[in-house]
Amino acid sequence: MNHDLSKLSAIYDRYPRKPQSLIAVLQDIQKEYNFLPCEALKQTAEELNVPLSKVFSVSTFYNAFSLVPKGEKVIRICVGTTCHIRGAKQIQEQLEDELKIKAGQTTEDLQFSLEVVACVGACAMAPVVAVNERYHGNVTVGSCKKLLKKGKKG
Amino acid sequence: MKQRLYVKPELCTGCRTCELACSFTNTVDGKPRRSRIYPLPAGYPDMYVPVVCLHCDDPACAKSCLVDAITRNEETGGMELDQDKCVRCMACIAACPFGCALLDTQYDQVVKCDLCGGDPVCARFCPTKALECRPAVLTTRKKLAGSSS
Amino acid sequence: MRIENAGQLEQYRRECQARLDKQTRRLLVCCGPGCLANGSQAVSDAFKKVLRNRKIKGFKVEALKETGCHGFCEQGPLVVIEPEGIFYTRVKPAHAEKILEETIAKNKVIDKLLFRDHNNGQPITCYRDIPFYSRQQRIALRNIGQINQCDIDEYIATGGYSGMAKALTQMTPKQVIDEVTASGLRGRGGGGFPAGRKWKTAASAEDTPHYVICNGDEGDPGAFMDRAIMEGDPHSVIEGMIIAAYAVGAHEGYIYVREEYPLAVVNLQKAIEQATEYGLLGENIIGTDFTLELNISRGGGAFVCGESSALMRSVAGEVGEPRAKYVRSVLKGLYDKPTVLNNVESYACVPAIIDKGGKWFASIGTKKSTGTKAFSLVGKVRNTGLIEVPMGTTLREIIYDIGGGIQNDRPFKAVQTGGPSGGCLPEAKLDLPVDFDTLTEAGSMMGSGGMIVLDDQTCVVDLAKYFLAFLVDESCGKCVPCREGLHQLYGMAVAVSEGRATEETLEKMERLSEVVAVGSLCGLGKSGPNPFLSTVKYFRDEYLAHINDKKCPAGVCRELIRFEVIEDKCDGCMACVAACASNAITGQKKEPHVIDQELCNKCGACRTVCRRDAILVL
Amino acid sequence: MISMTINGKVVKAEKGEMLLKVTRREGIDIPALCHHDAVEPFGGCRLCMVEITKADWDGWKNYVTACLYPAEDGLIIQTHSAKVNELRKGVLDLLAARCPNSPEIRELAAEYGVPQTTLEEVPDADNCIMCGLCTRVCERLGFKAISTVGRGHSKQVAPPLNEAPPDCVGCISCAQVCPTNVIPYKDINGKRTIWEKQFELIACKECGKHTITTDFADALCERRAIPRDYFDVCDDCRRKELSLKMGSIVAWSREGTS
Repeated sequence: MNHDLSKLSAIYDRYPRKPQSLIAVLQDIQKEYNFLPCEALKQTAEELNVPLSKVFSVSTFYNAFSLVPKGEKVIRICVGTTCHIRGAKQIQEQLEDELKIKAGQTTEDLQFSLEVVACVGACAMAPVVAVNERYHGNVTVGSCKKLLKKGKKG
Repeated sequence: MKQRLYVKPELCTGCRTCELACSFTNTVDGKPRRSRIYPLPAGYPDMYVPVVCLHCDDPACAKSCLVDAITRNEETGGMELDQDKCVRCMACIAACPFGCALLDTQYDQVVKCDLCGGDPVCARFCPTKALECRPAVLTTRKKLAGSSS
Repeated sequence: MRIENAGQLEQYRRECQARLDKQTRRLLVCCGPGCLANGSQAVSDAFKKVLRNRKIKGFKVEALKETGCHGFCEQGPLVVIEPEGIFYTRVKPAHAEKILEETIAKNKVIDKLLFRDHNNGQPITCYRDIPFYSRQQRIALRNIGQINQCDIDEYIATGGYSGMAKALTQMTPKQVIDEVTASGLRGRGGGGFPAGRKWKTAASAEDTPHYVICNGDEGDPGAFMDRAIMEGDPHSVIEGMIIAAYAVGAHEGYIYVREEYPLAVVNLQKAIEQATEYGLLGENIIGTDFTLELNISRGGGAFVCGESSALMRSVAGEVGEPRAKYVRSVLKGLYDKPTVLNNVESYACVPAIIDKGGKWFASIGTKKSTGTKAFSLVGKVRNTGLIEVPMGTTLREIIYDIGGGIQNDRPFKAVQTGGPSGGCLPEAKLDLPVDFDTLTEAGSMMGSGGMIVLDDQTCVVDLAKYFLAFLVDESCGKCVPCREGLHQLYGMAVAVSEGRATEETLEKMERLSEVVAVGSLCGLGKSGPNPFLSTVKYFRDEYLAHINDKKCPAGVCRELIRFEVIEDKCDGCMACVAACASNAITGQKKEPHVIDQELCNKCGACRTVCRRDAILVL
Repeated sequence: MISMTINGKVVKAEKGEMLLKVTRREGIDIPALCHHDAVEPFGGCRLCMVEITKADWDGWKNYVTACLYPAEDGLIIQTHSAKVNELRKGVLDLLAARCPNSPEIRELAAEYGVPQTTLEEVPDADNCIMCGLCTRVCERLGFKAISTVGRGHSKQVAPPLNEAPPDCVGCISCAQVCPTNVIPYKDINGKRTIWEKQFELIACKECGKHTITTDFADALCERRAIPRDYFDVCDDCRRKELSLKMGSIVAWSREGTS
């Protein structure tokens, strides 16, 4: 797959070109492209003077990075302890059912990615579902259908 | 005191005592093939050269060792291989211009002469004194240059 | 504007205070994570819209403030009107106009938006009178919910940066350390190591440079105190870090923020910029020769990075694997240099300690655990939210007096503290005072401050399984006991929950837990078996019910339960029919429904939606 | 010099040297699978755990990995106490479940009383125990061609992007140091294959014997300033060459003197 890598140099310019900047640079690439393209990893290794193996190691260690393209809308189901005991599992199953993908996967049309996240820190409103950066609290099986409908519209 | 192993091929009879002594001292099973010293025919009738590590001043083995497992023992002057540090990349074997870093195929280990810690058994057992270990005489190029002027 | 000396700071403070005092009425909209999830942004926008179109007498748009978490998340979105402290709960955008017209303009309290006492149903006007608030004492959370989270002037107006000014201009680094030592402040991240001692070691380390790091990688699921502080009062963290850096001679610092908290990054970044502009950060802070540069380091989403050595590796752009602790990170930390690492809440306490003195702080709390501690009180408790209480407050006071007891008046079962490293404490332990040592002795730990209340519908086996799954996912994989051991423990917990285990499994789990607890390299593994060990200690019967009777008493473990409709109770409302994702429930309106056991996947959705309690779990 | 007590015997050691080094010097056999002297101690396999205490610790004991614990004056160390053996047994049980087919692990586990794992065997397991020695040695050698990938239970060792590693020179040190011999490589017809990358082996100019890879030799020449022609001839032929050269010198000097 070919990707427009022209935006990379602007990202590198934001940080000192040192190995220490690796995680920050990868985060920005992830944000820009919704995933880490292979070519970008190779270029990052060169720009920051980090061995490619280390770039790969770091980009697979942290949850924040994905080596496959993510959907336009990332639905993150909080499965923190509070959400868990308040029924996050049901919400997860419901969403998996509706989107016909499992958590961690992306719909074929690249519209939605479904993820579980350990805790988003809004436990008082459990269970919580975040669509991109917007949080929705006290989600029920019924209300997550609505959520998806809203998401599909835009 | 830095030791040097002096080899005098003209005294060597090819009796292979050195090889046996080395094997018995440095390997568990004492097989001669495990020796770090090899008396080889020198291309003339009845002439042999016990080939053994020269502990070079600028050793290629140590240079080629990327984990620095081969270092000089400052007391004996011998180049010693730290078996626990060796990762068996075989670079030293390939790099030594005299072929004196060896592969022990039985134990899959790299081995080389370490001057037996300053008193090499090969020299001790050599019946003809073709091998002799004594303190090194310093004859560096600088010194030679100094004495000639 | 640059503040050149301490006197100028004081003068500027008076100006800020005067400006605040002019706002006779202040309207605070809580924009903490809980309220945001309930739509408080829309509420705030609605206020702005009304104010754009209309003039409200005696009220300026500057007096409308978006604040950090006010605490009582359960009742959000919250709107507070100061100085009276009028407390409106569950505010909707549509209420904005009415609040402005009635309360602000005419001083009329809107009755139906007020909080009502659980016991007598009486409305309470001022939040300070609500038990949830009146029982608390706030130090680390002192400003949160009270000031605009992004305005340095308001922070200064409430006394901000005076602790720093005092430290930098009137105290030597040694005096600062002595003050912190005298306060008895212990690490709020869960470790409980005395901060003063840590600083002293770092300060005396000869190797240079020294670093300060703030651990904002709040990874415990069910905890959000640090998030609230970083978002709602970022300057308090920065001020604490400046004081720490001055004490230990550091000129460079990092704030490591969890990637799931984007707003915290934004607010901290803004705060750093503001402070630098004012000369309170950067070169020659308030005209002294002390310099400190602070950077934000965003985490990559790895729980293990809450462990100090892993965090430092992550700051350096590497894989966050912890390393063995024989070299203390305070001596060889970031880039192998002396490093002071403290948690967000610890730093937030420091300015208050310098300002009011270590003795004052030490007078709060217990002898060995001084001061206050913030908790996120969540789970099946009625009043969920963010609280701060003096150390030594009992669990019962927290859960029943502040928390208002259990939701829907169900029976209390246990309280989970300390996140995945902690454990569950049963009712018999409710009168334990909450401090570092008591909870550890009881088999749990205080941890960073997550407090999750469980009722009888929570299965402890399921909970242990949940935490083990979490840890298996988050283990870095460096050492064998953690990587393999937790995986095995998880497998056995699953077996228990599915009724495939024997009593021998339980013994095997206990033996393996010992290997993992003693053998693991870092805290994640060492404390990993705690959720299992504490539940099996206090709720062994429940485990045995799964094993011997093949029953899940709490009705959670799917393999062991069955749902049925109680015909007499069912009024045929169709709610469960709609909720059932696997179409296992059939029935007509106003007639009892039936669950097809073949189709039922036992998710329990029907039970959640049923208003008549007509779904029976067997 | 400091003195410690190991298994009841007083032992001298340098302050700060790791306990594993001291015990090995004393000839005490402590298993350690993730340790290699060429790289920094790691503390991953946890098998070298020992029990430590001090006279003034009021009977409190700690369990630490010998590879990573520095020698201190007055330490009292037990390398094979009942509890230590029990912990080691537990770890080996875990490893035996992870790598049920590894002869090295089975042998060691059996030694500690685990002839067969008591736990659930990991399905489709290979023999990798994830000690990371290969990646650490590769880093130490300066090639940094391979690394660990992922984390937790699914962590693996792999070349970047799961492609032939661009920085690999085919020195096979990774395979050589692997405690469970799990990294495959092949030397066939003068070609070496490892990590699915193919390398040319240098053939001796004299006898054709294969030595190291051309890439490795090039790297050594570049980094350590070794003349490239040092690698042209194999060690056997070099020795022969040396003996003949010396022989001719002796012969020449004989002629000269006679």
